[in-house]
Amino acid sequence: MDGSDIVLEVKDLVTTVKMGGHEVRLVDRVSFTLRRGRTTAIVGESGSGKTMTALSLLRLLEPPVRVAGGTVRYLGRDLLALTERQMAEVRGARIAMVFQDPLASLNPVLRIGFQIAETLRAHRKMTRAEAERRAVELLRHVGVPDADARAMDYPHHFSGGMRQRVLIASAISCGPEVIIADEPTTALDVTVQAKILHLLDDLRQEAEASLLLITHDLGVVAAMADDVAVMYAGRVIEQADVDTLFHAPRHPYTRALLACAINLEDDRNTALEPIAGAPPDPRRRPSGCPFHPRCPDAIPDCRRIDPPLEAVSAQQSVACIVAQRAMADA
Amino acid sequence: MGHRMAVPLLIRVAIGAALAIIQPTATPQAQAAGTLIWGMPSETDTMDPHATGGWTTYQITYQIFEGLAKEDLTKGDVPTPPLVPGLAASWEISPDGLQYTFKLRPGVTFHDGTPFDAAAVKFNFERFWDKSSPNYYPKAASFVVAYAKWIKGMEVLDPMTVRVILTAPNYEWLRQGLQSYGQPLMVSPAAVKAYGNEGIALHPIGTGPFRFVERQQGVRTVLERNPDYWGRKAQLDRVIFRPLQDPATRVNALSNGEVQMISTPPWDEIQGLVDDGFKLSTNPNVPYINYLYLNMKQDVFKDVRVRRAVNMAIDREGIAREIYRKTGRPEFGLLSPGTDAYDPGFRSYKYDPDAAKKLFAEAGYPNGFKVVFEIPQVGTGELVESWIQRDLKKVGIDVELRKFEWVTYMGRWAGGMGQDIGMNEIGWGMSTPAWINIVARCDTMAPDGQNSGYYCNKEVDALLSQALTTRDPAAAKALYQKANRIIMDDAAYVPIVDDLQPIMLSPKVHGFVNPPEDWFDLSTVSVD
Amino acid sequence: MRGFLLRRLAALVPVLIGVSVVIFLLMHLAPGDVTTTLLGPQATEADRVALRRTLGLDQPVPAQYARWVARIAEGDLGTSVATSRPVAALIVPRFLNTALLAAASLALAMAIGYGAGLLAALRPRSVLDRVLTGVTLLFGSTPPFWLGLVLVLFFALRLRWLPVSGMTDMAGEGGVLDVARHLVLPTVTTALGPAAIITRLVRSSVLEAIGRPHVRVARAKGLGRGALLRRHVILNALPPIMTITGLQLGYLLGGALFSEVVFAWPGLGSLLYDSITARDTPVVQATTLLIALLFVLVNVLVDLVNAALDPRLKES
Amino acid sequence: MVPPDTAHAGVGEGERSDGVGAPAIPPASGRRWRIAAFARDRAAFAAALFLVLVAGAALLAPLLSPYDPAAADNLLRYAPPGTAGHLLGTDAQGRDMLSRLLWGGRVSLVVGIVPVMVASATGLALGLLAGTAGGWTDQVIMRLLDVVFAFPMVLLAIAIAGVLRPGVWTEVISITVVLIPYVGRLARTATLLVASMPFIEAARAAGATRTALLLRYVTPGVLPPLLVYATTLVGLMIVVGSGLSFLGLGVQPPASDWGAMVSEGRIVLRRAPHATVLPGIVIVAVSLAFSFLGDGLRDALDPRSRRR
Repeated sequence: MDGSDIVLEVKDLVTTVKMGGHEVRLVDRVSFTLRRGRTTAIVGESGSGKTMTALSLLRLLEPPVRVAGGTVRYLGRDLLALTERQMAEVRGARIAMVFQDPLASLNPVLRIGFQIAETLRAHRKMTRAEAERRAVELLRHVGVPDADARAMDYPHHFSGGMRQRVLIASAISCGPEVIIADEPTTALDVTVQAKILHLLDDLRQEAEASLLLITHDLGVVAAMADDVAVMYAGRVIEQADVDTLFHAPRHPYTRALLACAINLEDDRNTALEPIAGAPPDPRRRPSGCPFHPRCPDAIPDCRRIDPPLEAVSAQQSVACIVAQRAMADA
Repeated sequence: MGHRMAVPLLIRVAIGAALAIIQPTATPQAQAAGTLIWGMPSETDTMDPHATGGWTTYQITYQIFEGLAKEDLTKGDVPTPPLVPGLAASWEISPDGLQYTFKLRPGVTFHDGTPFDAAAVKFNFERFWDKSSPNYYPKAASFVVAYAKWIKGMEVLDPMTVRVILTAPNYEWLRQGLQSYGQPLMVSPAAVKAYGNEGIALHPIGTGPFRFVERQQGVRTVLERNPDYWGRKAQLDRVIFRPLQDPATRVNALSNGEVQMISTPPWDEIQGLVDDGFKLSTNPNVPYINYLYLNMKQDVFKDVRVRRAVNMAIDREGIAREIYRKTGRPEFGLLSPGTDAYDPGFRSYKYDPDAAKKLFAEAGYPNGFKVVFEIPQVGTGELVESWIQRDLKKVGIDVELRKFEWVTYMGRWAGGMGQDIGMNEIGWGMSTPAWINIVARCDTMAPDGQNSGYYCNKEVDALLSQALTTRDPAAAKALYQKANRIIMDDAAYVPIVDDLQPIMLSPKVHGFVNPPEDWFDLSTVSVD
Repeated sequence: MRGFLLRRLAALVPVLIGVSVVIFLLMHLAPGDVTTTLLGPQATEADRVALRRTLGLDQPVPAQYARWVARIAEGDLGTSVATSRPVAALIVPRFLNTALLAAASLALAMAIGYGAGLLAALRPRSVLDRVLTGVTLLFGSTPPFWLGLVLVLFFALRLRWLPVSGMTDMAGEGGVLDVARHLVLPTVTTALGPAAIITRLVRSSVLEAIGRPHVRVARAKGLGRGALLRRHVILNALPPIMTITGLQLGYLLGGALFSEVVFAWPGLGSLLYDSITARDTPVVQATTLLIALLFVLVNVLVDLVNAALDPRLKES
Repeated sequence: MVPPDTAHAGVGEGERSDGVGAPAIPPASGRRWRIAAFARDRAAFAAALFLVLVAGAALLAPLLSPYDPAAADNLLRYAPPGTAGHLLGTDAQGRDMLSRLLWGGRVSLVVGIVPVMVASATGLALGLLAGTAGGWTDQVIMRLLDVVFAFPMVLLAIAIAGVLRPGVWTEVISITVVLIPYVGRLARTATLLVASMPFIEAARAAGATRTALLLRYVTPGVLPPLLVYATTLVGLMIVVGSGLSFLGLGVQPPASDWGAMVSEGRIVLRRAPHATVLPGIVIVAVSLAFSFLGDGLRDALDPRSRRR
């Protein structure tokens, strides 16, 4: 995988929040890359900083939360260095985002058609009529029945699933190269989840865009992702292509996560093993490796050394001294 | 089809407009030549002289209407306003005092051009007196009752002569027709026929030195000079009467040149205004005594020693000096100033709290008693009422002040004090000594008169009745003063202070006369 | 929308009836009746009884109320007892004066309130926020009649810029500029109370709207700051703001009494105050009904505006 | 001035807000009164302290005030602050300003607090009833509240003064009657919001009786915004009370309250400014303190709003 197909490269991203006088790190030196036409998933428990990472890419943070370091290169340009006006031109046009809670993500007092046309007119020279017509086509394209009439309705006339389709239509309206989807289906019921995920995947392939999928559901990762980054306590603790990760997880946390997931293929009715303890509070993060208090393989060094993310093979990197040492010996 | 937002536009417009207005225009209002603007303490009620009772209203109607006889209010240094011919050039009173023959003034017309003659006089008398006449107006009759109840008959001798026959001799009868509560002034019959009894109040047509222009209720009432007036013509082009209830606003309007004259200025602001160059005008004989009634039906006040003690316990001089300053004078009797019967030297009780305490003890109240003192919202004011409360507290009398809104108070005062009420107060008087009848006779006890404290002394009634029928003013004066002495010996009333009717005038006002009456003749006034 | 309007108007009727009944009873319970003002204290009891009969005051209260409502239905507001003038002729000019003062005060209050509230909300917890909120709160806590007098002392008596009393220059010919000059101080005095209230609400309403998820989504769509603020923040913040503005207008109709007394502004409030003290029942009733009617109509208007702004309201 | 922003007590969350700005309902969990949060909010804490001082001074007026408030010394009328023996000077009748402020405080605080408490209790009851009963009861209560709502406050006070007598009770009654609809509406909106929350359905499913539901579940949800609103109202009602004194409808001599002192002194503002400025400042300070206290309470009770 040479560098030419890299669309988005995030290096040592740090995002902090000002709490009681000192800066607390929510995202701690996160790095990953997005390749053209591929889906990268960021997975982790809630509070691991994955949503914060996504919001940092598009600089959608409000005080007291802010991006404190690192670079986000998109087609060679560092987004963090852009002015607010330049960033506005990127948002929605080049990098679009779909959010988690469809119920609250649409403006309740504006018509659906208008809210999609609004995105088009923000980036394209279009008359209102043209934008509205395009909006209806987009609605039809994302599977909203009777799009012509429904465009004139208001958000509260739509179900959760339908609203997510509207948000997706709005996101893809300007043909973005990158779509960030922050837990797009978590708030939906299971039957609708699959449809939305398929829709996202089809649209991504159609536009040859790359998808950054934020989720805590390993099932979704398995179904959708090409590459995966596992986050814990604000850091990426393991990164690999999806097959390597599922079949040869190196980091104890990743293995624990996989153990929690129901594996239909496996006929043994093994009991699910919950991970003891809970993710650390960002204000009182443990020294050394943040996972060591809950880590079954922890060794004394884990408490001292803060493990960097190191490549252990062409497709896999891990931030765990025990794993790194094991690889070195083998 | 996004929503066009007007909010930011609205903000810009509002701020822009507000700024545009505030640019300074330093000159005070341009002053129309010869216009007097008078800031008054309250709005006046209807301008029908037969059917109104307020002093402030007469301050306007006196300029528009005239009676057969008139009080000359152009003289300030006289004890009582001289009675002079008005629309009657002259009149004769029969020896038995029962017949008044009026020779009417020729060549006088009403403001609407209709002639003034005996027929007009007959129409007016029928309106407020003659129940059998179609022109009879019950409301007028009830207001003009003090004058009309003496009339037995009335006849037109010739187009310019009228005779009135009284039921009994009353040598204050003419003067009683020029007091508050219904004045029998001459209203244009044509106007009454045209606008009706109620409508006349909106179209007051009289014969006076000023004519009615317009009224905006609560804003202003405008009069203009009557060029065809039979007597000395007014100097002012126009007079504007403005109700300004709030005392601070009245003072500020005067300082800012928006009015040239205000009445009832707050006492404590007078010195400040005088220092700023404004003129203070008062009159020592204004018929206006502030006095208290004592409830004779209450056991405690049945004992004359208690009543006398109350009179001794209140420091009248202190109140006049400290609160009224140059606009009030201590009063010791119940004869109204502004009358020839009034004796400024009359004294009754000296301020002597110790003697008062002894008297209370003697009467059986060594450690005092509790008394309820009812007061109106716009009476003498809290300064005087709390002073009286403190003075009585010093001699052991615990006074509870109960304040009522004006109309409610009038009802309770006119209806007579209830059993639980010890004292109430009023500020009143008339430029006729006969006023004392209304407040101190047995047969004018409330609710059939204003004797709100139920004081009754047969000897006083006899003296007052005799005085009314005494033609010779000097003899009548002796009788009134004898009655006054008896009343004050009975100490049924507690006179406090005479209000000298302070008026503040802009230095631009000339020729204003503050007479011994509660209203003024504005025809002598000019404004440069 | 029409159904919505009809329903709201129908709800008015019981309210207005209620108001008219309450004021009718209050005026009848008040001791001292109109005959004392009409006939003066010298009248005998017999005269008073006769007058009460002619005015129909001796009939039972419900009968009097019924007769009064019947006359109102025909549009006859009756004649003022104190000034024997038709009530309508008395009320209409005074109402226009109050309407002018109320409109000017509301405009100023909205200008201050919307401006300060929005600025404060856009920089929460900043120095600007604390200053704006603090100053408007300070003015909101000041007794209006006292504020009026301080303004008079400074702007009128010391700087001689503005007049002290009345609506027009008595001797002058009036005219728009003259009224405008007289309008300034009463408007500022009346407006500062409502301005404080509007500022606080605009601030909290806008802050709440900014925090809503769809605003972040709109930002993610790449919308410019202006469009974002107008269509996604302010539009959602408007309904509660409109409601409170309607309430303040309602207050101004009756509440501007202090300015009317301090500045001798011939409005409805001072007419009401005088006619109650003079027991001029027809005027009191008509004025109260007018103020109450305007107050409820303003609130219906606000509901309509809110329904237009927020479709969910229209359907509820 | 009319009490404000029925909606001010924060605006409801979620989409079900009916646009009239329902009050902020603290999330079902974590509703503990967080004294720590309240204490940290310096302004609210200072306000609370100031109010305790003021209330204490008013209560201890007999001990603290150097003179009898009614004792007048005619030689010392309008003595400016700092005159010997009179720290804050004297008023029109030569009475000691400090003593009158202390004694006046008792009346003014009563005029501020009593109506708000009575109106809050009544308003709460009506609001809860209307909110939970719904249907006809709701409509009748709401229309009754609208009748009082449509009544201009000052008119009601004047009419009541005409029926009773000008005095403190007239002030208290008029202010109470006028406040009930404001509190009633707030309580009803809050009730509707709390009643529609999931934990209520859960409680109902668990077999809670209607009254238990009302008392143990709905009321605790409605109380916080009401308490916040009531606190800010007290300050405003003291200002409104001063307006009634200005119209002569308030407390009667020789007793007095801050409002009466301001309106009496106002007439001679130029000659003796302290007579009206001192009580004016006290009214503004106390009213501000109640507003800050209200804000502090709202933040303490509703942590979500602290973020802003």
